[in-house]
Amino acid sequence: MPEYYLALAALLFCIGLVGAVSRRNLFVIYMSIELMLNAINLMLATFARAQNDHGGTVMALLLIAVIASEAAVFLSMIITLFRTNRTIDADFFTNLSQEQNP
Amino acid sequence: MIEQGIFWILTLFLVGGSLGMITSRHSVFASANFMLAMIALSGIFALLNQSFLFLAQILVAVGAVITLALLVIVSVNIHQRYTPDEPNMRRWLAGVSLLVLPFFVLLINTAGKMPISFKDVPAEFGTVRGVGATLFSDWVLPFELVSILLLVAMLAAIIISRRGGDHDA
Amino acid sequence: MNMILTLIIFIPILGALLGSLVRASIPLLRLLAIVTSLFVLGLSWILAWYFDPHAGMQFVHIAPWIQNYGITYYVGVDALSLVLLLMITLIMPLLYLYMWREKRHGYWYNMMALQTGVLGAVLSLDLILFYLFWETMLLPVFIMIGRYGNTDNQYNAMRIVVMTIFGSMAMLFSMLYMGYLFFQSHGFWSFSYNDIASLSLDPRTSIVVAAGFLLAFAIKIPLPLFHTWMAPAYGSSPTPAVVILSSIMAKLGIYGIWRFGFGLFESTLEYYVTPLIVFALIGVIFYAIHAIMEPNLRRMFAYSSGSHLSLILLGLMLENVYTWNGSLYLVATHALASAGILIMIGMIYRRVRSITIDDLGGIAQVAPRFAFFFSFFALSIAGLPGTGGFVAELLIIIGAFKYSMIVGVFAALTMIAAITFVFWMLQRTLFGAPSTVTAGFQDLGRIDLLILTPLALLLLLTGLAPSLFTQLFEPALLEMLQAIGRYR
Amino acid sequence: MNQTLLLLIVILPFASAAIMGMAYLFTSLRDERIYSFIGIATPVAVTLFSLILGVQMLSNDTTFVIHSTLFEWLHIGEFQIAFSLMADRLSAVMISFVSLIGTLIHIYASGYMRDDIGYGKFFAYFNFFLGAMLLLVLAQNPIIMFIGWELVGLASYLLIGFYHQESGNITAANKAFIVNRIGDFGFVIGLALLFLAIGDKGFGFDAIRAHISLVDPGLLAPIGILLFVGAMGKSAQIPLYVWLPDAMAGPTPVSALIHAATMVTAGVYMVARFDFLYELIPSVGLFIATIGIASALFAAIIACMQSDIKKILAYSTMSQLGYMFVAVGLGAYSAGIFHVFTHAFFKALLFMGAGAVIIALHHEQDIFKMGGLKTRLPLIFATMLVATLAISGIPPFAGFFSKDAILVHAFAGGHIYIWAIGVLTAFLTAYYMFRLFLIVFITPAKTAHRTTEVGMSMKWPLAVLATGSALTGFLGANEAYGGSNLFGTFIHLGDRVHHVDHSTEYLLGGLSVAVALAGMMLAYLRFGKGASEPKADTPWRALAINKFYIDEIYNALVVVPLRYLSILFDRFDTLFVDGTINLMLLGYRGAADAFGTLQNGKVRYYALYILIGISLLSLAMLRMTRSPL
Repeated sequence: MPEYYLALAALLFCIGLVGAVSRRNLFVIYMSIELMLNAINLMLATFARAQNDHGGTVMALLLIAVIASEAAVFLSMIITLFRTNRTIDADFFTNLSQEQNP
Repeated sequence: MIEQGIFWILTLFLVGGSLGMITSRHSVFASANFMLAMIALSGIFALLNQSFLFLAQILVAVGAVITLALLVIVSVNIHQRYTPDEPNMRRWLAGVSLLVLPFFVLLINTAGKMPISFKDVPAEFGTVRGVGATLFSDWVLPFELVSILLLVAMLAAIIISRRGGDHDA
Repeated sequence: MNMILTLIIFIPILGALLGSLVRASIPLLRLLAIVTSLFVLGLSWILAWYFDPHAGMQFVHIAPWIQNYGITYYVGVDALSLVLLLMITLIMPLLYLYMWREKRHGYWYNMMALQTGVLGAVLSLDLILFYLFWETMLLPVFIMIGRYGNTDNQYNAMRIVVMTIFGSMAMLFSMLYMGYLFFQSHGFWSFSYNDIASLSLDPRTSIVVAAGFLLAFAIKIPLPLFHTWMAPAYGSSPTPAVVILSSIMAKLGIYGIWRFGFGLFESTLEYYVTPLIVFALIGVIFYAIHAIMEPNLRRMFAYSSGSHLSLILLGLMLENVYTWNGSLYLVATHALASAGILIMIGMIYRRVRSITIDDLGGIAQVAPRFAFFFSFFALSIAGLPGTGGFVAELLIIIGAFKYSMIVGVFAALTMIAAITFVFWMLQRTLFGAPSTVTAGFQDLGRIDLLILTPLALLLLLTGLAPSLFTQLFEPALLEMLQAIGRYR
Repeated sequence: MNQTLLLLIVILPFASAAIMGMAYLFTSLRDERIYSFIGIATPVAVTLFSLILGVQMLSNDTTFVIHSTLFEWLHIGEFQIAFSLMADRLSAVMISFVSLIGTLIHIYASGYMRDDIGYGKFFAYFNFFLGAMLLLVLAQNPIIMFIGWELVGLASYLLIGFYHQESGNITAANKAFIVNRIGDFGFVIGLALLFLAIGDKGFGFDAIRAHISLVDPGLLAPIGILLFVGAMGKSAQIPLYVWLPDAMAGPTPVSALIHAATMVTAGVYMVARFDFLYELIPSVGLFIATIGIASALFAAIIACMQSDIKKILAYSTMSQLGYMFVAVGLGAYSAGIFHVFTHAFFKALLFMGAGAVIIALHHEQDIFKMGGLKTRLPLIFATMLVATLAISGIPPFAGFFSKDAILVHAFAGGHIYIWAIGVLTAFLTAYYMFRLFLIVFITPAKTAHRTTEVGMSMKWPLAVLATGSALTGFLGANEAYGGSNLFGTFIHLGDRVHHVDHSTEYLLGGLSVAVALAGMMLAYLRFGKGASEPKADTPWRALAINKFYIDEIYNALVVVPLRYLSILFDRFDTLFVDGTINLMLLGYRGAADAFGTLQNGKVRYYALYILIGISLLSLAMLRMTRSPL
């Protein structure tokens, strides 16, 4: 039975990965990352259940806190980026590129 | 048996919601789908006897985070013209999925080989009391650190969103 | 007394540091450079005075440096490095005098750093230390060419650095590998010259390792096919850098083969002797012919110095007492002559802003003193008797005949090789009617004479009484040859 | 005392050259009197010293040699060369007449060069040349000799290019130096081989003489030939003669001193110096004699068709040098040196006379623009007549005795062909010399021209030399002519002796005089009444006028290919060597561009690259976990 949960977690993680890599909408990217983190949470919970150990649960709890802080920072960044550039297209922000650097 | 049935139903929602999230073009639809998935996930936690986690997930992930996200979506007033039209979205999704496939297979393989199984657990398991006991005995320092992290994240959120305002000034 | 070498190496860079700390003005910087270089010159003469030609490595100073890997600060001087040391310390003050009116601070700092680099490379006996100085001397040259040079300077600076670093990387790998082999056989690390020399390598490894060293030195010299950085770099360097390139750094390539090639791989080197002799012979002729039609004076003397360095290498590779002495003597005398001629080419450029031969002509009429010195240096490059170059070439030719008849005939071609372009060049530069460019050519001033007279006198002295100089190194070279079984 | 004199003989000219050179370069001193005083005092002193030495030679026996070592020049292994000088009878004779004629020419030059801007420079060069020549002659070992040998070449370069504003003069100077250097190339190889053979026993001439028998006989011939190659360059023999005619670009005293009287005879001297070596290899001697006689004939033919007074004399010099090489090649060393000796007088005289004519006619050198100068320059006419008779071999002038000695020796040695060509050349010599003489002095001029008076300082050296040309022959006259070959006895070289009875000698002498007279007659018949420039109307004549196109051939075979080769090498560099490097560079740059476009700044692409990595890693891990199955 636990392997189903683990497989589910793996599936969620991979969906999140696909979403984070292939989408350009910053919101969707954000949520994909959330999804990946939650997949980890699921794994932790499964292991805690299988081992009868609260450590995993606690870690998952802490991870939820991390997710929350990540959400705060990410969302505020989206707000800022949107305010300055009027877009939430990830491909619009190309400051890392070698050509466009002033 | 019922457990298994619930598991499959929740899985259906969870996977469906996730897929819907990454495939929907509009931010609001995406977050609605995501909310669905998160609720399903908290159900899965409940299935795993993690009642505290279930609560936390509902409260934080669904209640706080997604609401926050929706709030942001609404507050920045994302109109269709501001969201990218992503003409090659399907192609990208398909291609990236193909790339992810080996990794997924690897994960499934590993998961299948895990030498673990569910046994009966004490009634304490996963309850607020049980988890709290562990949290405040063995995990105090991480817990405090996470609180600092939250504080820092809050400050960061405030500063970033404030600074952005006069960026183009 | 054993600090003397350390002083010699580091005083120039200390001068530069002092200058940068007090943000020295140009006159102060000039004073610093000249005083430090004269001080170093004095020290090196003291050194030469106390130097015993029969005693091998002297004035040795060892201090631990990076102990984990057995890297030491290890300097010493023997006859071989003494010759180079004296030559460098003599040329440097003259270059500073040449730079008298130079207004750019970086110029002075770079030259002082360069002096430390070349002196360190000559004197260091730890492989890693040598490598360090070997690269240290490249950096200022890179900056000098790139920053203060002309015509395509940045491209050419890049070119010289990339090509020489390509070689020195190979050398570094060889060095590290040898250190590692030493570690394997002895259980502790050491990169000191003596330790590495005591290492007995199996022939196969040794051939490969030696190749790394030889590649670095072949590019530095440069041998034909490794030479295309040379003419462009000479063409676009400022004069002091080009003097150092030709008179000092190229000679360090020879020195490297002498010190490390023969010191570390004397038995392996025999696999390389024949190809290197062929390369050297080709070089002597190839560069000389190449120089004939070269329109730019500085580039012409780049090829000329390539030809001479090939001859020096030839002498080195023939491994007998005449050629070795001839080669070492040629190292010194060619350094003097080429320093003289390149400085004078710099003077031409200063005066008329052109060193294209077609623009010049008739200098002898408007500036007889200039013409006198210029033709003197040009003729000493051509190996005229009465200058040191003749003695050295004679020795190399005799030694080459001792080695084999064919090599001898080719080596003797050097008698003709240089004059083919030198005389035609003199004709078009100094003689004939003055062109519009050279009509107002100023004759040598007091500082110019101060720079050129020591060089000219010394060249004359090396030609008239060579034994005065050869006695410094002849016994040591005999001993080295005996050690590798090439004498008696 | 003697040693100091010996040293002074060499050092004084160099010192005065240095002093005058420095004074000329670095001070504004331009007073001609000072330069001419120093410039003339030095050779006078040197002449005195060498005469003192010569007198001592006379009063001592033949083995009397003065040695003087200055310092150890070089000591490398067995290569031990002392900077030392040696005067034996041969070198004493050489320095005596070199310095004597040098003195005369210095005096002459002090007049000739008057009002020239480079007066001081000229005397500095001149003294430098004298010092180098004396060093060459007095050297105790071949290496020091070679130094002198090269330094006279340098002096010659400097003096030919004296008027350096004319690019053509410099071309001539370059040609002289380079051709000489090609000869020296052979010379050095010869020296190196000689040293490697016996140098470890010492490398002074006496040491070489003592040990020459130790040299592998197979090696002797190459050494002999290679040393002679050096002489070919210096003494302008086929094929390295091309520089000599062009060298006439220098001032006339230069031509007289360097390119007629002294420097060009250095090759002959060198062969005589190595007489012990050439004695062992008669075949090489024959080779030398052949080259010599060929040069003699060749030059004489060209001289017949030239119109530049100095060029004619230059070719005649080459021709006479050919005779000298015939002598030393066939083992008649003293006869060869004797011809050097007499030739120095009359050829210097000819050149100085020509120079005086040129000065008198305001730098006119074409003989066909001269004429009828007999009355206007009587002294020059008289002295030139003496010299012309001497070179043509008319007794009792000097040239007859020396040339006859050579021809008799060749005949007696059984080398009939060489003798026959020698006689033919003698005929041509008389012809072209009288052609010159007649056209310049006798034949009435077509155009009238003003002449200027020639100064005293230029006149009386001519008189002294004329006396010498007339009388010195008797020094070497042998028994047949009532003498006792004083010169040959004194100089005491290892001659090959062929006995010739007096009747044969009279016959041969008479024949050559007859031939010479015939040449003179022919010249008179053709040019006595009127002269016109030779025209290249037949192919043969064109060939001779154009000097057999040798310069052009050398140019096409050596100079032009070298230049093209140089350009070719440059192309090779840029195309092949740099091309290879640039190709590598192109590869790098292409790769960099490719990777650069990947770096587009879009985050999800970067994530994609990571993902590709993850994917590949996963595939690899999957393979690894499966492979054991």
